[in-house]
Amino acid sequence: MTAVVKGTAKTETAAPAVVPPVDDEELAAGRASRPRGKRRLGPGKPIKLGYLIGPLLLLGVWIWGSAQGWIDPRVLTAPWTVVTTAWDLWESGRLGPDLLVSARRFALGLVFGVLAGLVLALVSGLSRWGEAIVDGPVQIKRSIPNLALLPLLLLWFGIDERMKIITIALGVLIPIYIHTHNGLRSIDGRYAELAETLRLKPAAFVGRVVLPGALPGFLLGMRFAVTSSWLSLVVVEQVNATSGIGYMMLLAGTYGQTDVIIVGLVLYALLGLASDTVVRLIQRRALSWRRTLED
Amino acid sequence: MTAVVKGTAKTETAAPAVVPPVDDEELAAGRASRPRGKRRLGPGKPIKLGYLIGPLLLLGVWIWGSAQGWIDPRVLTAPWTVVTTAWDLWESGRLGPDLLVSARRFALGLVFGVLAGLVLALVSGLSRWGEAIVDGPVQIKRSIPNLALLPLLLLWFGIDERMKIITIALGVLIPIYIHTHNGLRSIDGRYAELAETLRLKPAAFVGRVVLPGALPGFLLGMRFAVTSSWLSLVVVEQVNATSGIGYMMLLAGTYGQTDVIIVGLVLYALLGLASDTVVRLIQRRALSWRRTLED
Amino acid sequence: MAAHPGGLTATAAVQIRDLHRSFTDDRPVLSGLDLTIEAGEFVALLGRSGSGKSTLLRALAGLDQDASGTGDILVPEQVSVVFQDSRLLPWQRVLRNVVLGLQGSGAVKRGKEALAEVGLAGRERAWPRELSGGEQQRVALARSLVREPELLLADEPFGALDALTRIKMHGLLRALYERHRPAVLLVTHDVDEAIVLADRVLVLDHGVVRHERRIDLDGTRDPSDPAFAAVRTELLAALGLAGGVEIKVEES
Amino acid sequence: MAAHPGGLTATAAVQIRDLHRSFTDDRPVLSGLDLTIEAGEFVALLGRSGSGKSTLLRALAGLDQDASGTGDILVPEQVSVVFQDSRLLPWQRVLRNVVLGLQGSGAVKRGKEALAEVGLAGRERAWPRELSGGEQQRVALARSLVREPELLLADEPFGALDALTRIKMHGLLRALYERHRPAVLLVTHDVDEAIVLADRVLVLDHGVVRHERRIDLDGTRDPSDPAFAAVRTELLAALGLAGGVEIKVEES
Amino acid sequence: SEEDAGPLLAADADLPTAVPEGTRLVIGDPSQQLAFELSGLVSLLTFEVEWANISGGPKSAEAFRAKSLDISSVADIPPIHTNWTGLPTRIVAAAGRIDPLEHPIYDLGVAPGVDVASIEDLAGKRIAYSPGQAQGALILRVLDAAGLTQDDVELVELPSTADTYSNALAGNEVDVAPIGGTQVKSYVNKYGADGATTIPHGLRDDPWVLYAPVEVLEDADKAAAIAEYVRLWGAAKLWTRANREEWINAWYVEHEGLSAEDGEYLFDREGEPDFPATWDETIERHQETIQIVAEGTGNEVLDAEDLYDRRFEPLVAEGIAEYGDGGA
Ligand SMILES: Nc1ncnc2c1ncn2[C@@H]1O[C@H](COP(=O)(O)OP(=O)(O)OP(=O)(O)O)[C@@H](O)[C@H]1O
Ligand SMILES: Nc1ncnc2c1ncn2[C@@H]1O[C@H](COP(=O)(O)OP(=O)(O)OP(=O)(O)O)[C@@H](O)[C@H]1O
Ligand SMILES: [Mg+2]
Ligand SMILES: [Mg+2]
Repeated sequence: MTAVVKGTAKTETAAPAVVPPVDDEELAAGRASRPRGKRRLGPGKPIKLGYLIGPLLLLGVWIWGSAQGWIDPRVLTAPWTVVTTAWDLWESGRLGPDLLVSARRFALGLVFGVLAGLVLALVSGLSRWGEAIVDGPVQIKRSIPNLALLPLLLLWFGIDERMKIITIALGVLIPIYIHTHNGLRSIDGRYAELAETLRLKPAAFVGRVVLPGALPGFLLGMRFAVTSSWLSLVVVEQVNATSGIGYMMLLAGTYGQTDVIIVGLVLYALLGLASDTVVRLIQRRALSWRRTLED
Repeated sequence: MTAVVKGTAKTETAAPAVVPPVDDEELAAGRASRPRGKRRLGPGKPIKLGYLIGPLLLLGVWIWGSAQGWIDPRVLTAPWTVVTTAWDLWESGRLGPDLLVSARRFALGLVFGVLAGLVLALVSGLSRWGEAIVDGPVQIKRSIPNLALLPLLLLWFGIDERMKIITIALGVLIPIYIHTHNGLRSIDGRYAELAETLRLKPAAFVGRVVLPGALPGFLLGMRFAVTSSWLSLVVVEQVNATSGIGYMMLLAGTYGQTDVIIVGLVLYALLGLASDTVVRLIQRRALSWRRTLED
Repeated sequence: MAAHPGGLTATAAVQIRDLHRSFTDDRPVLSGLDLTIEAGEFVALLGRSGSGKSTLLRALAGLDQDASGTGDILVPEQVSVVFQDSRLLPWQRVLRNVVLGLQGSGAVKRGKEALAEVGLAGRERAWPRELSGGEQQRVALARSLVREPELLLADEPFGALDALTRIKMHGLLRALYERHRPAVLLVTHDVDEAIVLADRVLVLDHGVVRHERRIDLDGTRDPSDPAFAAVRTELLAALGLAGGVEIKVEES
Repeated sequence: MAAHPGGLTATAAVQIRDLHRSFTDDRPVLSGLDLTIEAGEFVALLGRSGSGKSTLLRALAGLDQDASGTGDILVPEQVSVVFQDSRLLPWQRVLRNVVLGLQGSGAVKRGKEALAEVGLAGRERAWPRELSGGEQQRVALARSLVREPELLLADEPFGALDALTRIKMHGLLRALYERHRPAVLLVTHDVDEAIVLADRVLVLDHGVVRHERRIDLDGTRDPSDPAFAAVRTELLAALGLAGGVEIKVEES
Repeated sequence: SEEDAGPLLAADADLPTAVPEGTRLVIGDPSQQLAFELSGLVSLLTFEVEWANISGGPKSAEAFRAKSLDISSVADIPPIHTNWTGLPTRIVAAAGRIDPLEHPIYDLGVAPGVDVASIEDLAGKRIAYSPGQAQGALILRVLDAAGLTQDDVELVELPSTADTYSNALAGNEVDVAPIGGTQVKSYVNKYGADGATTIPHGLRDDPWVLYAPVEVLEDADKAAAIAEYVRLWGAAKLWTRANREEWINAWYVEHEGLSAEDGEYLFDREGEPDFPATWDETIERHQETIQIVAEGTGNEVLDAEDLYDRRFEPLVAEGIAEYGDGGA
């Protein structure tokens, strides 16, 4: 592994031009030579910790703008104020329990929603009759503003915890259903043919062909499901809640506590980013059988 | 084309069993025989107008429940009341212009949002640096409740039409971005290799490989985008609006005019279903090169 | 046993009468094809590229949803197919692909054995995309080796293999054939392969079986044997190649 | 012209020195391979399934992102590749696949001509999935026919073709070769094909070029010619097939 | 809420005095919940009480419709709307503030650089308006008092959520907006330097009521329970005034998460409560409000008398007489 990796391109007209040696990092990693230089098309190699750049940039602008004074702190609280406010909230024991309560609602809603969405997607994806019955109502549910549904949900499920979790689950169900259904129906027909000639049992067909084939779709749905689950809190915690970050923001809103609202927004951003990142990690693991533009 | 299509299965133990002839419809259509009977796996053939069954079922339950009296009309207005209310609203000139105004906002927001989402997805999908910068902020935007963003949007874009369309576009951008980005990154790496060896120009790479390859993802995103665009109306038409269906529902909500709310919900359901159906038709057309479980 | 309407009898493993298939209106792919394969018979199918061999196999496997057509087809219940593309599930590792749909505790063991037989011992946990073209084809072959069909449909199962590996795979296929005696319909472009393996060789052309040749050579079937060469010449001629390399242009 | 570090000179179209490639730690695929292809030389590459032929081609095409390795590679700027899988874009119709990346008004015309040459006139607007296996392979061939590379890498481009079609395609490939005189590296499993087409035949084995044979037969290259048969026997032996059909088991 | 209904009670029948065992009442009155608990008055309630953290017009109306709530505490606008929209409700307790003009709930915020010193200056100005909410009704009444019509000003419809109004004022999107509570203080604190001001609107905006759906009041058991609650309602409120520090700390700081200063500010701004011994005057003023709101929204004019269930009229005073501000 000591040979020098070198690439040289010869063109028709000119004398052979020596392409600069690939960079040291590649050499050290023992990567293959690329005779024609770097890969030109596609996104190329991931930047280490690149996903942090955008958020950090935003944060930078916020910090810098606040320090420079051209972000009006009365509108967008300065980051340091947000940090101290968050710390105060935490110290006074308001943030911690609120977060816990919300996290519980998030988790329960997510679990039930994902399960329901998966089952519905399978029913509707694998049977035309299932589709005829399930698909329309799901599309209707998703066309209707959540806020407007709240009165009906109140009516059916009361004003307590059950209603909150059901509402979250109903929100989560939508992306899971749509993506899984779409992913399932997008599976290459040749694999269904294969399953047919192997005379797979329906269970094996679902387990070996349908679910893994729909997995990319399902996981994309999960990315929407997790954020949807957090966002639903804003709606459900308006109703008869005495804790939770949605409630915290609602309360701060009525008293005009801009800094607390911004703390809430930052919290949402962090929770959303974190959940999304978790799903994307799972995505990368679970879909390692693929070689795509990503790799 | 007169021969009888017949399928017969022979098993190891029993005498050959005659599989019943395929049904007349298939014969008439000149379909191929299926020696082993119907296709067992996958969803099978589409049911004609099947997509209407679910919504009609819902409608039936609603009508029947209201007639039977076990749906409280104060909670869920009876369908006939909804129809008369809708007619009254139309007659009094409240519904028609409202719809038009909303439709215009919907369309403008959709167009700008889709364009922005596509451009961002390409930038972020095709360059790691683009991704580093664009992806995080988009994820943050999507983790933050729209309602909580409203004050900031007010501040940045004022309270007039521009702010409404920008807000809608920001909502539409999200699913378009995520789906296109995901679709793009899911393109089989072998096609990128092909493009590389053919020394495709970046523009041709985007036009011939990336965009068509990401099209299934983009179109799924469109399905979310259209509903998102309608739903955003509920939020934006709270601000300085004197017309629009979101405004109509908001007003009805604060006044507790259940029947108007239900008219709004039905309208949303219809608009959502219709937009979704349009996208799905386009989907079917544009993706005719695929053979999937759907076919 | 009574004859079925349309004239089919059930004494053979495969019976096809007057099979028509077309994808577009103007160009029928199969037009009035008749074919009978006796139980336990090994038939090889030759034919120009695009002549409809895969279409015929798909019809036998009950997969021709895309095509319109008519005809009577009778096939056994247990059919196993080796597709022209190896058609491995990309999300299942190699071993899982081989034992797909098999039940019982012995399945994994049998799958490993089959993989070893096709020369892929130790690759059980590889993803399909990590295999070379020929290796993928051998996995597909292994998948059919672990089954006991009454009818084996194999669509160019050795196309991507080198000469030596190909001969080894011939041996495996013959062994499978000797074990369970399924009816076999093997599509191949290699005339020698067809002669070495099959009891009967068919040439598909313009939608019907244009030429048929029973192979009644003795046990060894040595390509250098003049009788073998004669059969080869005959079949090559039926494929449009008089003499072996001369090109007889036969445009449509 | 000065020699490059590592001993490469630029007089040849392709130069490879001491190329190592491996996917997993334990099993190197290429281990110290040296290869020179002169400009305008036609080289055929034989080798067992899984011996690393495609890996070598991918290295030459600059596509081996997956593999780790070392070595010096020198290739021309204009390289054209026919992949082992035909690799047609499923969302582009056949003609578009052929002219992919070509510019100018003549592209479509040239594409149609190339399609006609490979026997697919009239199928310009078909989707790739509507083609038979051999037809797809011919589209991939047509795609390389419309280009003018300095180096053509072809990975079993005729594997799915029948004998007659294959001979026609040989003619097309030779014609392309005569026209632009690219360097050609053709992977094939058909020894006769290698002898008929190539100036030099290489056998890849255990990661290096194990055997090399310059084909100095006269113009016609008739397989029935004893000199041809001698070369064939030599190459088959190099592939592990002594005598032609006897199996020399050579397990790893 | 939904469970076995008690015996039917006619609207003019006397209120039952005893609450039968097992009666359950869902009360949406968050701050009073705390007052009841801290003052110990909660131990005097003989029925099973379930507190719901629901307040304000729209939310309580929704919960009423869903039969998830029995009684709720709101300003004087929501009962009007519920009766307009087919959800008959009755007011069972009414409160105001002593010296209401000095202790308004809302002030009119004036954007920096806008010249509005009194409500007469509103002509031609852009005013934030949230239809259906108390702030919206207030604007209609203010215009009426200033002798202006909706055509003399530009009403900008905006939801009054969070600090939208402060922001809209600061961003000069509107000239005038009603802001209440801590927002008054923070608005002037934040933007006073830029010229932001507030002016009093000069109207009474202090009416505060308990209201319940007629359906609930027809349930004799629940009506009895409501009577019991109403009876202690005023006393609980008075307890909060008498225990300033404890209340500020428990409610504003602990429960609502405000700073102690903000709590004190709000406590003092609220002023002392007034529980009118008779509702005549209250109903009269309510009638005026109905008039104006009906005009502004195009609804029929209700008879305010019909909105009140006067059987409950004497109860608050009775409770105060018995317990004063000392709790239980
Ligand atoms: N889905 C389809 N739509 C339209 N035409 C099709 C379709 N499938 C196959 N064909 C056409 O039918 C003909 C027969 O195809 P088939 O795959 O049976 O050929 P084949 O004999 O297997 O050829 P090969 O040896 O190249 O695999 C071809 O011309 C092909 O283009
Ligand atoms: N991505 C990969 N990951 C792991 N192993 C791989 C990968 N690609 C190829 N290999 C292995 O490298 C070896 C060489 O593969 P290659 O495709 O070069 O073979 P080949 O000579 O082209 O064979 P064939 O004639 O069957 O196409 C094979 O054993 C294969 O399994
Ligand atoms: Mg075929
Ligand atoms: Mg290969």
